[in-house]
Amino acid sequence: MSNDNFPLSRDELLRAYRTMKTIREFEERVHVEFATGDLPGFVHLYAGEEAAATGIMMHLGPNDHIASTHRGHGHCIAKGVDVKGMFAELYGRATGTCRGKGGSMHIADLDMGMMGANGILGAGAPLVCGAALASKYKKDGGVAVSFVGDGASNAGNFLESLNLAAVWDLPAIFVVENNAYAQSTSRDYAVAVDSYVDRAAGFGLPGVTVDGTDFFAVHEAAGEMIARARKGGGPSLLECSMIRFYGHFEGDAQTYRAAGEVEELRANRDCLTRFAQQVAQAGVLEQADLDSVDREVAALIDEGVAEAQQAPHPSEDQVLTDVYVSY
Amino acid sequence: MSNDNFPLSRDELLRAYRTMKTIREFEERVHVEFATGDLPGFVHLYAGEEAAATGIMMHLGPNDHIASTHRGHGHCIAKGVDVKGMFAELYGRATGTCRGKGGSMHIADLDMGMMGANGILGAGAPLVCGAALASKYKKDGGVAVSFVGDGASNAGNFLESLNLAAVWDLPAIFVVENNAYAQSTSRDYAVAVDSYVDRAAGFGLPGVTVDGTDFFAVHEAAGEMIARARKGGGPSLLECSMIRFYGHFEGDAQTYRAAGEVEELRANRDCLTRFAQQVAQAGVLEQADLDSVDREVAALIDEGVAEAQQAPHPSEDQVLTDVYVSY
Amino acid sequence: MAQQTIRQAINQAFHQEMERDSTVILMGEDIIGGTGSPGEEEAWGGAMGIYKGLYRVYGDRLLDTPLSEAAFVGAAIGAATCGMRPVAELMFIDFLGVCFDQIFNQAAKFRYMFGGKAQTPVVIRTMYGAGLSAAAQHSQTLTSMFTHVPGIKVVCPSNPYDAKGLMIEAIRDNDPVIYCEHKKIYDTTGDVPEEMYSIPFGEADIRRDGDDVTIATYGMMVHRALEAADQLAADGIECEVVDLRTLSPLDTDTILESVENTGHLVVVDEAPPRCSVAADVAAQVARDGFRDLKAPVGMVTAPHTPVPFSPELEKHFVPSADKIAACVRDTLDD
Amino acid sequence: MAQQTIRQAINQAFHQEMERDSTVILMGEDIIGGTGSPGEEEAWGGAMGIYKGLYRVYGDRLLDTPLSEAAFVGAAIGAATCGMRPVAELMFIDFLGVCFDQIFNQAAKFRYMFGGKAQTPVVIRTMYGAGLSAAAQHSQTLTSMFTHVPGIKVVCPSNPYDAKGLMIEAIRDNDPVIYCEHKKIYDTTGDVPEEMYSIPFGEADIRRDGDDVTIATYGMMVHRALEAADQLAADGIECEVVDLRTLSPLDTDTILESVENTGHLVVVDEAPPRCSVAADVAAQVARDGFRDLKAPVGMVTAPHTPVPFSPELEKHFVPSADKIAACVRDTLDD
Ligand SMILES: Cc1ncc(C[n+]2csc(CCOP(=O)(O)OP(=O)(O)O)c2C)c(N)n1
Ligand SMILES: Cc1ncc(C[n+]2csc(CCOP(=O)(O)OP(=O)(O)O)c2C)c(N)n1
Ligand SMILES: [Mg+2]
Ligand SMILES: [Mg+2]
Repeated sequence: MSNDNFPLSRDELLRAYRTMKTIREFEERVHVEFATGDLPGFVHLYAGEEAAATGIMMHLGPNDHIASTHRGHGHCIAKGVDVKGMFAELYGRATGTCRGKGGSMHIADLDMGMMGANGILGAGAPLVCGAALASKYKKDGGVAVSFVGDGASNAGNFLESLNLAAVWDLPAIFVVENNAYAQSTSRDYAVAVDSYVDRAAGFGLPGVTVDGTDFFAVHEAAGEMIARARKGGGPSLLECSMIRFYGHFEGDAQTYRAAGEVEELRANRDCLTRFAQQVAQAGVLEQADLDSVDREVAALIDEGVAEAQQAPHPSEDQVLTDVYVSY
Repeated sequence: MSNDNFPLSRDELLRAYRTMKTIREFEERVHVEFATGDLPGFVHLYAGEEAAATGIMMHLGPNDHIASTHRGHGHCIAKGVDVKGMFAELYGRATGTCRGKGGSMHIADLDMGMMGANGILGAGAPLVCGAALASKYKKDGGVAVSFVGDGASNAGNFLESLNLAAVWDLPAIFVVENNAYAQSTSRDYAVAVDSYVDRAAGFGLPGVTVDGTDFFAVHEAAGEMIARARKGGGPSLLECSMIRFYGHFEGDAQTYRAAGEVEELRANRDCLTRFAQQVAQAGVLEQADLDSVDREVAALIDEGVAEAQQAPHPSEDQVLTDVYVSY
Repeated sequence: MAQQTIRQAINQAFHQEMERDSTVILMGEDIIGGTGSPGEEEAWGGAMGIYKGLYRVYGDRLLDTPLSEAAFVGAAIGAATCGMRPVAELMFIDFLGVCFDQIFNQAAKFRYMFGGKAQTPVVIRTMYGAGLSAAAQHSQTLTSMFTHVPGIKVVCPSNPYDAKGLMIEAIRDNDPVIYCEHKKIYDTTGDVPEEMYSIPFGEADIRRDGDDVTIATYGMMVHRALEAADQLAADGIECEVVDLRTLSPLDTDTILESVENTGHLVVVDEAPPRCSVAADVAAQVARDGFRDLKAPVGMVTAPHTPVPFSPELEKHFVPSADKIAACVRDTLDD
Repeated sequence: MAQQTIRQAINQAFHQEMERDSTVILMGEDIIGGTGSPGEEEAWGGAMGIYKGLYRVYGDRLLDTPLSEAAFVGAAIGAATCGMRPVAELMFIDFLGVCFDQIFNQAAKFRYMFGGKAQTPVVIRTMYGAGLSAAAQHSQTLTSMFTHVPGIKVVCPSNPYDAKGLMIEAIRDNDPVIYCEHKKIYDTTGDVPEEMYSIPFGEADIRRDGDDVTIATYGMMVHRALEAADQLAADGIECEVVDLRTLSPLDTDTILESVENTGHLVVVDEAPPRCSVAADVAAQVARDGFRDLKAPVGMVTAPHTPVPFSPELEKHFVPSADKIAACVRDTLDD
């Protein structure tokens, strides 16, 4: 990688790094706070997978939509959802993104084009078809991106959506975040096909596989797909192979993983380390640049948690509101 | 095709012809009787598609299971369901295969390994995974065959089943009966992929496409797949491209088809005509053989309809029975 | 005022709303009917011909779909959260089982889960009911499954006037609406004004006044209840027939007022009894109108069985005017 | 007699039935937990650890599945029609929307549609209920959706003794059974005999005798009802707490007999009210036990809303002992 024809500007690189680092620190902090018992509910961490959300979302603007998964924090942050609102939401507070009524598995921010994390696996894919369809009617140039894990890539609602998007020639991208496990079950067991490129081809879609821990690889592949979709070139599928640093959910002992597996992956395939190496090697960012982002992020996370912990709980009457628009 | 290395014995050929002819005459007669207004409900005819059911079912025995579609008469007859019981069922009589409680869309005969026509498209595929799984546990050498149309090949329950069958390495065959239409909608519009071989490959399954109006082509391709599955070689997918002689259901004006389309197909791609030509050319059956089968079949159909029309309706108390085994 | 069928009334509602609002789009299997096929472009106009003539005017605002209910019902829902007003057709209500998640876990819950920051103005049109020998998987009522779910509205018209007004309201409403049409009454005619009008949700209609007994029901069963009321009137028994029109929200006030006056309630539902709309109405009156009741609540429902195919059996499955009349007499005699 | 948790009681039922009957097989996501993965073979034993230790004994009679509920629930059903006795796990009852067709249109209807010539001895184990801040899509009750459907049986144990006996019965029963476990009470302990025993379906259990009011409920709410009964006993109000145990079939006789004695009924359900099991029981009593009722039926249910995430809100969503007690007092005062 040489400085001259480097694909991203300094500002973009800083933005990318800030996003990845924010996700990482958000998740590391959630991991710590969850262990205290203060955080209610089920929490699934995106730590280790940051390059995928970031590399893709760098190409998206407010007109573009995404639908996320149960493991949604990274997608939210990369799509621009307010981090403090997210912390407050995780704590179930009235100041949360969803006023404490959704929680980790349901953070959404439609104003930012974020259609929601989702507790039902694969359920975001049809919704993304709808967002892409709306963009087609509105001619607003929007694209919509659906995320699923390797596990959810076997769900009927996802599979039907691949076909529908192709039939309607929608500006939709289907991202498979393949982290090798669905809960404790191995991807190699549960997904009958070796390559997601073949699964995509089964629905007439172009498919590409990239190393999801390499921000630049994701960024490039996603950029092509999104640009094509924006120009009316139709849907496609992107597989990002990636690494889950923590358990399936907080509390998972992970005895199904090989001894030392996580340590080895953290040591050798950390997308943040890799990014730092890449930009250093290319001489496009200095360590000082990264350090200053790190400080910013650390401050934001500290504030976010502190404010969330102080924030009021929703009042009892909130149980009954927001069921219908009309009453 | 030469007589010597002809793939089927004379008895088998007669059986194949009898099956195809029975299906054809059954459907032609249902078409006529439906027009009188005497036949209740929705009826979907298999006329024109006989070679597929027959070519496949020739390989199956009583230990083998099938799950059919809304267009199920042909599958039933080829799997050995009693034709008279079927007529009585279509008339809703107490002597019907399902005592008049199921009707055309729900004829089943578990004793014959026929798990039912189905009003829900794609719903037979998971059931067939279950039948194949049961055979695996019972080690009875059974295979199970799921039928879907081109339309239903886009249904989530079908797509999930392809993956599940591959993951569990089931003795299951998925037959796509591609008759170019789902109701009025063209296969070319609704199925995003050009070849079902690619769709199969998307789930790690071997797939083959054959001309479903050519009994011998179907018979050969299905034979290989079924033999492989029986030997533990796992699932596969067979696409039969075929012809629907009548409307989607009885009553469909079919104005979505090209002018003259059906006439041309009936003239040039009738699987029964083709079979007769093939066996004549190979000198393996005489016209007299076919004529005598025709007479047998005609008699059976006449009797079947006459008996059904005379058969008693179920008694009122039958509304309440058969809901549970235990009460 | 022109006489129209329910089929025509719904078609007119679509014409008028699509003309008025360009965000209204329609999708479903064969609703154009013939996409990609070599013959006539708008060959079907829907399995029941509801959409006939719309494609000619509104072109690509109608979409035929693959046989993928989860995907296209979900797409309608997704598009609704992005500013469109889609009407998706679930051809038979019986097919809810392949796409229910999108309806009850997604559309129904977005607004709540997202803290009031979403609206999902989607309409899902669907066909329910027995009477055509369509057998167990194409004849169900299933209205209670939707009514149970907070966040969705459930509409069930019994006549052309209501069908048009409720469809226009459904399209304009900002919440997800399930619009259920009984397959036996598409050709029922009635007066339908040419102009646009809408009927608010949650307002039952008293289809017949009476002081002796309240019959609460909806959809096709309204006709059976009115027949029963005619029979009973001959014997001097005056039934008040309440057409619920929307099952969620439910106009409990009208039901309770009527029972206050009559002292007797018979609920009628084509669904099997357990956890049905009939049970729901009965329970609400047993809780909120108990002191007005002079006799046990009467319930006329289908039996706790699937729908049989045989027309002879189906006749006994579907509540008849005779059964309703008998239940009314029992209630009054009790 | 050994003290066991519900988790252990179900596990023991599986051990004993798998040992007794080689056609019993178990399937679901991560029920072995770790298939194909490099680490421990039986790492999870199900999301709630219910299956722990079974794989070691029964090997390939347990199957991890891909994330494809329609396919594997359907496969369990298909296998059941072919002579197996599969128990499939639907991890959360909330997921019914992606596989409901296989349950309510296939399994439930086979016997009827096929003229009595099929049997489908499948058990679908699933987890329901709020209380863990699992939010709107992982906390529902949804028991009414299954109870509405003719052809399936619905079981809902409240304690370890019942959990074991009802699971053994469910496996042996020749009809499709939905077995619903409340996620908050897996660690509730109670006496569970080591030997095999089964509890017939359709027999409610009177968990506490009382002459003043009948409280009918099921599952986790039985515990809340018993708490309420304790509170009320301090004021001399004696509640009869009826644990329904199975929702379909329902033991209406026991409910009606109890109401005959008490003259008052309060139904309690963690689900929202519309078309709920609570409404169903209330309606049946309003029809068949009306003359015994001295006051309006009381209903304590969740509100007509999705389940909120915030623990503070969730606390108000789930019916509490206080609310039940208040409703009992209102009923007695009415
Ligand atoms: C329809 C549905 N089935 C099952 C689950 C339970 N579940 C939650 S996460 C998960 C595994 C998901 O694996 P994958 O899609 O690979 O995503 P990952 O957790 O690895 O990011 C399962 C089975 C669910 N939430 N929804
Ligand atoms: C889940 C479901 N969706 C829709 C339908 C309505 N429907 C019945 S047949 C049919 C078209 C089927 O086309 P195809 O699968 O190609 O079979 P064919 O009729 O051509 O044999 C449709 C949409 C249904 N019965 N089930
Ligand atoms: Mg994964
Ligand atoms: Mg077809």
